[in-house]
Amino acid sequence: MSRVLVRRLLTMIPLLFFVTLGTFMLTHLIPGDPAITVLGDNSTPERVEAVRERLGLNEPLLSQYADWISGVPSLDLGTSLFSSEPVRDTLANRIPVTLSLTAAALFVAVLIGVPAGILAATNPGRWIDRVATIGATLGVAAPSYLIGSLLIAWLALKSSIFPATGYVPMEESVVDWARSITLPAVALGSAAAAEIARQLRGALRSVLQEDYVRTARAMGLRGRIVVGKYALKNAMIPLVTVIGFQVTSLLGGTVIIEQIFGIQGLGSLAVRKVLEQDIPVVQGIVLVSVFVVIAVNLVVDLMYSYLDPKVRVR
Amino acid sequence: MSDSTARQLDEASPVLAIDGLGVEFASEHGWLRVLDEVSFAVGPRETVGLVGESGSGKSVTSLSVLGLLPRRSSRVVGDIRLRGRELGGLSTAELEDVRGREIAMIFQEPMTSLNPAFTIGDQIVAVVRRHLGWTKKQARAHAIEMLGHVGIPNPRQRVSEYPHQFSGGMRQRAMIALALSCRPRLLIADEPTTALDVTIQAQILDLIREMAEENDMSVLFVTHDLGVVADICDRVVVMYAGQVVEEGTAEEVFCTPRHPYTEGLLRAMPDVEDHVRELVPIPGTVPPPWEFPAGCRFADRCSYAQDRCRQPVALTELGPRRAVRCHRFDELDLEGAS
Amino acid sequence: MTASTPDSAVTVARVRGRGLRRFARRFLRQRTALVAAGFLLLMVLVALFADVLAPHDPDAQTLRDTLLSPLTDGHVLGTDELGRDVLSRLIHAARVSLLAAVIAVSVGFVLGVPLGLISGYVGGWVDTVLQRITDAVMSFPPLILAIAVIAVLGPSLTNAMLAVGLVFAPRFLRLVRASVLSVREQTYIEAAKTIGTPMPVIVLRHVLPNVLSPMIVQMSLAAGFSLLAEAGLSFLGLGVQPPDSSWGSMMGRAFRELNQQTWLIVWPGLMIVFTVLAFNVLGDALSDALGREIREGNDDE
Amino acid sequence: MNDQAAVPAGTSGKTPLLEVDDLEVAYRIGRGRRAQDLIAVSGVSFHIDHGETFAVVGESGSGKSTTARAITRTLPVRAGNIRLGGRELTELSGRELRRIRSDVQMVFQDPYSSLNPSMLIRDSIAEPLRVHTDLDSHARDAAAHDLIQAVGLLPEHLNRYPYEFSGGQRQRIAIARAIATSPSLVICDEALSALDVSTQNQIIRLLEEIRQTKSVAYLFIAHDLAVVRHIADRVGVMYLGRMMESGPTERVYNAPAHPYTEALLSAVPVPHPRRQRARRRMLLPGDVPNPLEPPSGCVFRTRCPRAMDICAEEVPMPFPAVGGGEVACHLHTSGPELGGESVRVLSTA
Repeated sequence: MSRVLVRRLLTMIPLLFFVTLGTFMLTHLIPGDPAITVLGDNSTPERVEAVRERLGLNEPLLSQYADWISGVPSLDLGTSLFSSEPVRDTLANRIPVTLSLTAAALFVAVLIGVPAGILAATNPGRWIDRVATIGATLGVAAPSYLIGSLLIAWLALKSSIFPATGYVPMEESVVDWARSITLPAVALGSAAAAEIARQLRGALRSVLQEDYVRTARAMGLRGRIVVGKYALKNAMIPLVTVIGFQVTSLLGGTVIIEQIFGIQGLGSLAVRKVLEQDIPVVQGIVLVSVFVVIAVNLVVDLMYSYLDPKVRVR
Repeated sequence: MSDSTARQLDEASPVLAIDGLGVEFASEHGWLRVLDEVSFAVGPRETVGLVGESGSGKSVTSLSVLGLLPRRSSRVVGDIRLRGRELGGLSTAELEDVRGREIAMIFQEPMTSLNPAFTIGDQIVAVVRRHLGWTKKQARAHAIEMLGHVGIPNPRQRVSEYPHQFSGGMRQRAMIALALSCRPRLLIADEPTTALDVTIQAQILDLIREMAEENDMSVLFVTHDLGVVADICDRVVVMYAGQVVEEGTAEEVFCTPRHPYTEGLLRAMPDVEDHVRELVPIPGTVPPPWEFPAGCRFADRCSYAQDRCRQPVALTELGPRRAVRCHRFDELDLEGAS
Repeated sequence: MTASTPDSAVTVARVRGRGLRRFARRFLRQRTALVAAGFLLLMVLVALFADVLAPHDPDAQTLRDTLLSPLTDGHVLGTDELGRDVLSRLIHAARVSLLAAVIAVSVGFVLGVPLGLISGYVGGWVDTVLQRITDAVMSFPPLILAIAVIAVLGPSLTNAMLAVGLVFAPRFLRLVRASVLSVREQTYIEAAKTIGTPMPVIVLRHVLPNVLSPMIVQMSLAAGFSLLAEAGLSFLGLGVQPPDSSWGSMMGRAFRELNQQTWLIVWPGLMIVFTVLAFNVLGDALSDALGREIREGNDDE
Repeated sequence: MNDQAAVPAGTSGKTPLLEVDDLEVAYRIGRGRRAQDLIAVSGVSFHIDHGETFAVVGESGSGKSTTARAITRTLPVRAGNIRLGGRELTELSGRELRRIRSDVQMVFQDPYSSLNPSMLIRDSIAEPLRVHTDLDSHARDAAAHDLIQAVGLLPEHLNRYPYEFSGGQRQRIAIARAIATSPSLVICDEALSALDVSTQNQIIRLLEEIRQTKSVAYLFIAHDLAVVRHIADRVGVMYLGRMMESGPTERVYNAPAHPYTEALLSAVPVPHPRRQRARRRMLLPGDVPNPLEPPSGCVFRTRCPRAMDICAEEVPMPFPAVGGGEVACHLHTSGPELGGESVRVLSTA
């Protein structure tokens, strides 16, 4: 296991390089001058020059990258173009909010998607399969913000079980946290649930057609054991893959959901900062989300080595 | 005529008696009858070869014995009796008790027939505990014993290895260990050596023969290879296009075939000891189920066919457990293997 | 000649139409796929003939008649917060939404397919570098990558779709590469090499046609996704800019009136759901029809 | 090595069509520091005369298909020589190699994947002509028309796709493609093994017919020894990348000189119950060794019932066998009581 971990960490080095380089290059792809963005169009050349100096824009590109990347390990991501607040501080209290939203959405997705996928796969062509398939097809097609809006309109505005907007941190009150997170998590997680159900159904269907499942049945093992143990373990690899992918898209989805539900997380911050063209903050947000994705992929990889004996046993 | 097959087994009741078995599959052509009036029996300690080319229905026959055909897209009629007990009317749960306990099955592809995600030992243990209700420890000891029994060296270590760590031949041995772990009365072997090299095939055939003798087990051996049949089978059932066309002892079927298709197979089969005989191909191919002729199904490819061969033809009893499905069986003088 | 019994070989196993025709028949048998294809065709027609079809001027504001419910005063789907006819606006917005999908998929295709072919066929360090870059791009959550690009280029429909196309490119690349690798292993490629067919001809005549058919499936699914992405970005105000509008931007504005008129957000929402659904159903049906083609080939005999 | 061994039996001075000499083919397994060379074929020599059928038999992992691919140069040759009509193939590249390819064609095992599913039969058959001749499309069509009839199909089949044909018919199409440029050598790589017996025989007949009308030679790669006996003039037996023995088919089958050949032949069941049950089977223990770590000396010694000390130390060199051909086995050169004289020590009984 630890050997797998070390090998994976080593292969991540080029990945981290490209990812950070890509993120860094954002600033330099920008048409026009960030200094002018900060100061507005009609400022004096001296002031522009001063700002350029402060932002380090006069240095060669490579040393700027080196400068920026050397700050990353100590979480120094530069300062906002506007507020002069360190990017780190801006992000710090928003990261937990977004992560807890993502985690809650993933929880909802797995809770609905996995049973639905199993039921559909084991009853092909029956009503339960049809319902699950139709639900999944609709779920994949329905935008989270439509679901979110409808949830707000029907459940939050017309009753008071769930608040329409806002986020209560878990440390303040677990009950209020749960109330505040339920609707956004459902809205965000429904598409992921649908995707998980679809993929699991497909994976399980194809595993159920494998020769070894026929062997298990020919040896008289009970139907539910054949499905629940023999088949499911083989379908876990594609399932884990899908769940890994879903984290990526859930994280992206927070951008819209936080906006709708008025949650002060990374997503809603990103939208504001994009409109302000506050590049250092955007860079910071991008970097944080990429790191989360990479960490999730690492976990997924480690799970492969647990699930697939071919990887585990050399 | 088919219901008399069972009656003729006078000395002992058969282990498996199949009577008037018919199978239909749902397809884009509607319900397709792929098996028609299949009847034969497997006696105690007998190895019966079920022979035919692809598309003859031999694998469908073997799968239908265990009720392993897809339930929603297939329809099965006829009787399948295991030691006098009708299997057709059993519930799924009852059928599951029979599978693996009384009838076990091994398949063609040893590469894919074992679950890649579990160790060989775990797979055997699960079956033994399921049918015999043993403790984990007992079952594991039994698994090791079985692996040793089928000639896997170092079974104590290999019991906790995964299928991908086994070679093809070893995997088929492990598959046999799994199948025989609860000492079934009947083993259905569906082309178990087709995917293996000849020297490994020889090992596996010997193993199956040995195991059958040791355990008083009957074997239904499905294959297309007449050499393998000659090697291991006491009796032969020849199938063509979803029907039994000839049945008899191996000696009878090989030396005095009564059906032109059997003769054709024998003449087409190359022989490693005999190069003088010219290989004579059977023209054409086995028709797909939606093109089965209304009359004798072999007539289109048969060099002896006459007008009356366009009429349907029934299986005729020639003696105890000797039958042929041919309009002209009593006029033809067919050539057997020499 | 008689020896090889030609008459027997002549009875071709089964002849049930030619390749494309058989594919078409199989596809047509799937009723839902037909409905989906019909719906998409309808949408294209609606987008093309929006001017003729829309009952009202989409931009005509009637401040007296704001936020009308459906079926009032000749507004079948009601009016928006500025009193504009919702149906007419939906019809015009179809243009932007569909165009957005086309742009994004094209960007993804133009970037991803050639690179995928190169990556799969050339292999070696070129492949390694391309794969690492692909890994990197795929590590960005799609919407985050899109808004990062928009942060740089500024909010506009074209920029948003460039960004979404950039999200697809590595996925297309991966898919093309994977199918190149699997096609490369096919015996007919080896057969072509044995014949002496020059490499570029092998790629063009043997590899490309067999790689592109799975791509069609992916393009249909990608079209659905880009429609969703465009709608999401426009919902946030980062996509299409006024006075143009797409279904997504209509939803964005409707969201602000949520507590007064729920219908307003439902209509464009439904358009998005149906269109994405149609693309997905179409993609699944195509993959079924193609997939079975291959599978059936293998269990003939 | 005496002079007799250097001139293989049956050549009688005339240049053979194909000469393979001391062929070695290796694959690279893994990447970077973990990389290892798998020697798939080593020290393999044989020749094929004009119009002759030479069969190479062996089990999986014997290197028989690798040998075929080395001859078509779709795999790199590490060492040795391959001469076609006296011309060295291993030194050719690019255009010259492509030209010579019209003279060596191949029919593959899997009739389902050897034809491009998205190409009309017409184009598949005409592909060699397109590459190697400057015939226009009309002339190519006419040729395809003739070719499809030559393999027992109908001209109307030219306008169909591969999936519309059965395995046997596809194999006919593949043969039509292979003989399009009138090659002097056609390599059949397990071309019969995916087919049913009756179809197999139809294809055997077709190949025989083509051999007579077009005077082509066949290199027949197969694992089915029974089929090979019926079609080959001479046969070579391979095991773990090496040629164990070769010679005229009758001699090899009636009087196998190598223990492996004997075991292999005894393992093939004959389709006759009485004869089959009377046969003595020479069972080989265990499995084929890992080709990455082949046994020292003779590669067969770990499973050989007649292995001696020397077998672990020295690689046996080809030695003329009684009745024709060669055998690579120490029994014939260093056997306990043979004193270097080659005799028939094995019998098929």
